[in-house]
Amino acid sequence: MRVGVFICHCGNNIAGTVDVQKVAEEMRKIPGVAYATTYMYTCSEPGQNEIIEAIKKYNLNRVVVAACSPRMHELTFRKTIEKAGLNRYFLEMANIREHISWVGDDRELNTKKAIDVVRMAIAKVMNNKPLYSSSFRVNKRVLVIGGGVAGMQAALDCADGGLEVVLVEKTQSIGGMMARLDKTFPTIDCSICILGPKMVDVAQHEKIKLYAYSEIEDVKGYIGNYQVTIRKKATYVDWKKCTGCGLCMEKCPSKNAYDYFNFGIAPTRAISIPFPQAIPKKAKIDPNYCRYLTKGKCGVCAKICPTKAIDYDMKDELVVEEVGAIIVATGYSLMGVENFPEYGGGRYADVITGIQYERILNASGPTAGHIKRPSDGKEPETVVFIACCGSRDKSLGIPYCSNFCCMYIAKQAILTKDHLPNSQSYVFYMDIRAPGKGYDEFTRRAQEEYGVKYIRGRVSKIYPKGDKLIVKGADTLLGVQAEVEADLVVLANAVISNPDAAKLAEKLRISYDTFGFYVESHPKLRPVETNTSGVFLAGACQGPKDIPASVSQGSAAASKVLSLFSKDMLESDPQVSYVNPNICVGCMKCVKTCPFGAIKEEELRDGRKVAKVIETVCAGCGICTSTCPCGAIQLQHFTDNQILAEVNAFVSGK
Amino acid sequence: MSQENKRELKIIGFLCNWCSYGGADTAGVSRFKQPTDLRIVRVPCSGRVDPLFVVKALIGGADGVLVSGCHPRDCHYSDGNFYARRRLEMLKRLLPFLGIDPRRFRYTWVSASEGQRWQRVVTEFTKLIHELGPLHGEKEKAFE
Amino acid sequence: MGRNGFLRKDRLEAYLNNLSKKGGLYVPKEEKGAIVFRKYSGVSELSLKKPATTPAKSIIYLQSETFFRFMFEKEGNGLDKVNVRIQENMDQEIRIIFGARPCDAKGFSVIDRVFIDTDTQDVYYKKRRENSYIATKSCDSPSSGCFCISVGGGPFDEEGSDAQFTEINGGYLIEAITEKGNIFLESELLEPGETYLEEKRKRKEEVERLVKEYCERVGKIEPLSPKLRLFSDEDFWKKHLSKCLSCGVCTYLCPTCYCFNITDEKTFYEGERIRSWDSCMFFHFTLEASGHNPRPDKFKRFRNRVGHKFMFYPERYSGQIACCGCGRCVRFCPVSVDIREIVLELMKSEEGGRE
Amino acid sequence: MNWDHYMEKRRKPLSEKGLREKISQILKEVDVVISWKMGFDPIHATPHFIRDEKEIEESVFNVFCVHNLTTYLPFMKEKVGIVVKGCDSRTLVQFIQEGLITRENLKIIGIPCSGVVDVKKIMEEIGESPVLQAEILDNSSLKIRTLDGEKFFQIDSVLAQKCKTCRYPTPLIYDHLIGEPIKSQIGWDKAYEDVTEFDKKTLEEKLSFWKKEFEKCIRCYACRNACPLCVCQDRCIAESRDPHFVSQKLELPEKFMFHFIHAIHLAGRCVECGECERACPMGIPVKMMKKKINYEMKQLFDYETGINVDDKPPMYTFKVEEEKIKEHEL
Repeated sequence: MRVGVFICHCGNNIAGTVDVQKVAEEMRKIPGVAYATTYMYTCSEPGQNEIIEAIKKYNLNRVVVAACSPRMHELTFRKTIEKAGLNRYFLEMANIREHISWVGDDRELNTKKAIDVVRMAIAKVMNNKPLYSSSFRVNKRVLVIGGGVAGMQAALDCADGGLEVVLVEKTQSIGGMMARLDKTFPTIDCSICILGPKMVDVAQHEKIKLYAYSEIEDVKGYIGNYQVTIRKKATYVDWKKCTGCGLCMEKCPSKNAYDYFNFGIAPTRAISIPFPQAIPKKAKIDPNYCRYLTKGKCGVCAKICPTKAIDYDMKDELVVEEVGAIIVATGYSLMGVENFPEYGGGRYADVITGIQYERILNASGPTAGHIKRPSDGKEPETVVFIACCGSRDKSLGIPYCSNFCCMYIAKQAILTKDHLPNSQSYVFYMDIRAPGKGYDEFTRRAQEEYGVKYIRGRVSKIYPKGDKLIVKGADTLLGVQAEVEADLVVLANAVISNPDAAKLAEKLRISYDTFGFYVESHPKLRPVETNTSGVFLAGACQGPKDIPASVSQGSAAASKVLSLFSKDMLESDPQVSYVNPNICVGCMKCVKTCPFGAIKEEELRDGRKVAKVIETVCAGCGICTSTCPCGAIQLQHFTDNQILAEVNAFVSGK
Repeated sequence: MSQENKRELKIIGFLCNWCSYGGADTAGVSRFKQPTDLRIVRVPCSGRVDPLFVVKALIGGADGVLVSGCHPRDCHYSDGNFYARRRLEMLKRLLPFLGIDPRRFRYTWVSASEGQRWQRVVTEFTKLIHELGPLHGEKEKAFE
Repeated sequence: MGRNGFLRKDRLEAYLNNLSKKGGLYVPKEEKGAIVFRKYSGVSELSLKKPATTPAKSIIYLQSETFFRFMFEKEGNGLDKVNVRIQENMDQEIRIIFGARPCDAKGFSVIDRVFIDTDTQDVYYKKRRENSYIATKSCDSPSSGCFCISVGGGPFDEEGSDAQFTEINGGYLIEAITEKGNIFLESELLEPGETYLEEKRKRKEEVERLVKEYCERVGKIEPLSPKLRLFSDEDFWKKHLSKCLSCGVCTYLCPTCYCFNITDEKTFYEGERIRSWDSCMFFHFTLEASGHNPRPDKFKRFRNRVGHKFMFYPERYSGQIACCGCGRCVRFCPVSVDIREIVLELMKSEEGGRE
Repeated sequence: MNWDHYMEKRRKPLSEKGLREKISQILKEVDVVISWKMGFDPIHATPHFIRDEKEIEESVFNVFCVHNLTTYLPFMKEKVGIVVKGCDSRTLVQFIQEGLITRENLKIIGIPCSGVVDVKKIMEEIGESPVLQAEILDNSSLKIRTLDGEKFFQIDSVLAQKCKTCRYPTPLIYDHLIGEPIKSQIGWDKAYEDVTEFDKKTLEEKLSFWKKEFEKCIRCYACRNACPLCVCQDRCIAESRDPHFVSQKLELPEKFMFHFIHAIHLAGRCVECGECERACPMGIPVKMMKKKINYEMKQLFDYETGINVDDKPPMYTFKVEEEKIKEHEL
């Protein structure tokens, strides 16, 4: 055994509080350690070359690098020793930076700790075995979950790149939040006008298979080979027949269905097509409001439908799609107005949310683009916008900023002025956050050109007076009470994660933060990857984002998938479990506990039944290893003996 | 554990790679100071931690053992920490029957983002072990 | 040699206290549910009424002993040069065993033939054996499962003992058997024993009669003929051993079993080479590195055990059976496997017994 | 403690004739029937593997039939008939839960049992003097004649520990039942008094208790091999080098480690048949650790081993929300 130990100063990061020379000296005393040295920046190119040369010069067959976290550089150094002709699994890293030099000031104790930790790494590396990854076919189809702008972008980029795409959209039509917007900041160009064509592209792309009004039921498999079960929810309309003529919608007698697309700002019919540009442009019955489905009589739509597309007995349908990668672009939700009682949310009809106002402004919205306030349909003269409703409010458990409210408030204020030249808008805000390109200019225009009055301060309460709403607040800049008589109050309500975000994450085995937003593998360097290889993120499901950010993430995720699929075969991670058939007694407890169904029963020639690991399915968690009573099934690179070696090296001190 | 008291105790920690080990890294990146007694063993998942590792460590000479994984539901392998929770709870309840103070062993959940929580866990566990004092004598181990 | 002395019961404590000054004194002690040989620590724990659960074997032939320790060490700071330092562990302790039974002592003579009376001696065992002094207590009644007489021993058998004491007239008549045995007589606490010899003879006859009577149910056990056909009849063994658990009780409690295993127990860069008892009842006993095992079935393992004790060993050592009839394997077997029954059936089978 | 149900039942001795008839009946359907016969002396029964009609005559059932015969079953290829007492039957249930036996290949003769004796206790009493004759008088006392003369025992005074708190005298699973079912009045917590009592000791007391006990351990593995649920048997990690949890030394740490392994591998699986303890030649209370775990399993998961074939052993499953486990915050 000839171990080489390389201790990194990491500039002063480690050497500052750890006596790296001393550590190296101590390591030299250990039998089996054929070389031990320190280096300023081991991860640097010269640093890595040092290792390669040392391996050759002292013909080392094991390497320990004591530096930063293996989560940071394990791969780097594995490649390094591979260059020098060693199997990459003959590397162990000792984390003496994050776990030692950065968290302790006592040089003496840090050094002592470092010595132990490196010894443990040496003890383990001496028990390491060479591992070789086998390769397996990649199914070059990609699943995109969510048909918002991010998802659409990802789908289109993948499809244009020649991949087959399965696009699953939860609602009746793709388009997502952007389809609901009137104009977009800072250019004030029509949202649907730029989104519409994209939606059509998606619909017409021969490589994109769209499942609208469908959800992910179950995800099995692993990178390169996923089996995804999709639930096609019952629409009660046979979409093969439906032409989207809209006749049913006109004739439907149930006129008070909740309009999800318009965030309930106005009712819709029990059978409906959400908006003119919907894709697919098909009708869908809302079973909670349909008279036939609730009371059993009516059937008007069935009668008048020219293509006899109505099917009241339709059931949910499960289909399985096989894909090699998954892009999650499930977007976000918004806090309901009822969460703001202090603003009369839910009590006063004229206190509405930003997105609802967006629909009122929208030409294809319930008011056909005429600004009418919900209560009496009057055109408002005074409109008050309140920023940060929920966002940055710890009391509501939302410490984060919703990212784009400042901008759309400015936009909506400008549009209000455009629609109603005599109107006056006020904005109560905490800070104006406009970092994007042309953003700050935009908010200034709102104030300077459109005379929008920005008041820095929080609104304390809102109460009705006649047909007006009195908005009481503080102007913290002037240090006076501010009071505005408003006709309409628009709340910039907080962006929150989808209510079922966690459920989906658990199906995909990706992690999510306390707010239900999905966690990327690295906040800076791997923003669209997740810790589950083969699953990528795009758009606001990872955190509040505006359109350009979402679109670029869509493209980013797509390019990740494209590069992943540029190979026909993928290398399987050899850190998987292995069953020694000579030891296995065939109690099959491992089969019971494997979360991935990666272990099956196999009969040997002598008729003995033993467990067998399906390497490509095994994810390398090692639950089986700690389940197996006789140690027959061992997780490679984390075998019992490797872990015990570390334990002994520390506790027995020998 | 700190400048004033340099007599360290042997505390070993088994951390899952995806959450707790990352949490410890986060603590490091944010420079959250901690006592120095703990030595960390990296495992892929808390579900990989065989209760016998804990026993082996305690019998072999450790004064305290800490196991930390992802929060329930957040396991990178979806179920690992659920199994860990049952096995380790079982162990924790068995130890005192053999005369081993259960406080010397503890399992907990720390996510990759909870650097501060990790600092708290390490600090308080180390403090506790120092209150309990060494399990093994300088010469003779507790089980000899 | 006839040297002897009489020890009054009330002097036993003082006697043992003195004896314990001459070396490590090992006596049978009651320990909740078992009688085991432990270092003497006061007469109160002494338990002589029935044979110990574990034979005295383990005092001289340790169940696990360290031959030597070894450390890998760097020479100076030279990174390449690694030396191995070996630290021998030759046990010099004087061992005095008081209160073993004649069968225990007979057991040692079985082991001696293998480890000492050969040109490849076991120095560790030999040393300990030379440094040990054994005083056996003659039995005063047979224990359940005993069959010493059937295998040529007896309640007063002297083979392997340095001295023997008999409980009579509220005391013990101690008789030296070997030179070494004198160590038990060098004590001013003893009275001359001659006067008790007659009494002892009577007792001897009486007890031997008793034991013989009990052993008659078994009859005489003699070495088995290598020609024995039944020996290779698997059904015969299956019939008797289906119930065997293949645990180590019979072998570990046997005064004559001497099979062992040698392992290096190493942590990181130092460790020790240890010799520990092995048991032919264990699967691992014959497990080969290839994974092949010539004795995969428990009945094959037990057949080997019977063969070893009653066929191969006698063949090798002039007709001596490797069994002292202490009956522990019968008495303590969790499923009451009775080796006597099996051997007798083998003997009865047509070409059984001697040629 | 309430013995009435035992006493009352003992007055109705089991007809061994009936048992033998059943055996010969099922012997037609299976390759071998496992029962008991008398062993080397009148107080030692021994497992009896019946492959031939002729062997049936020898089979017996009495207070000396202590062995849990199911221990031979796992991975047995042949079709087997087996005789079980109430306690033994729990093993079968556990086997089925874990899929270690195929019910179809098994024919079960159940015997409602009013308790078996602890032969060690008797041996203790008679000073291991050879037993020449044993008689069960009026089903509640024993007459034992040894070389040193006669001795009488109230059976209840030499009853096996497990029988004193037996909660399942009648087999929970069987194809044929011989004799009248017996009910037990003993409550769950009563059965675990020994555990809870012992747990009251201080840590120091407990540690030194086990040190003393394990000191005696000779690592003969009788406890393990007698255990029906130690499915690894020959592949036990206590003897392996890979993984290398335990060295071959005979020192306390090794012994502690071994007994921890035994207990932890039986977590939520031990059916408390007590074979481990009975098999131990050194009289170590090996069963206690497992009982303690079972006690906790009940507390944590309301799970009792070997009762219901549809249960899942708690260590091989989980709940997303564990009602009873409170996370141990500092």
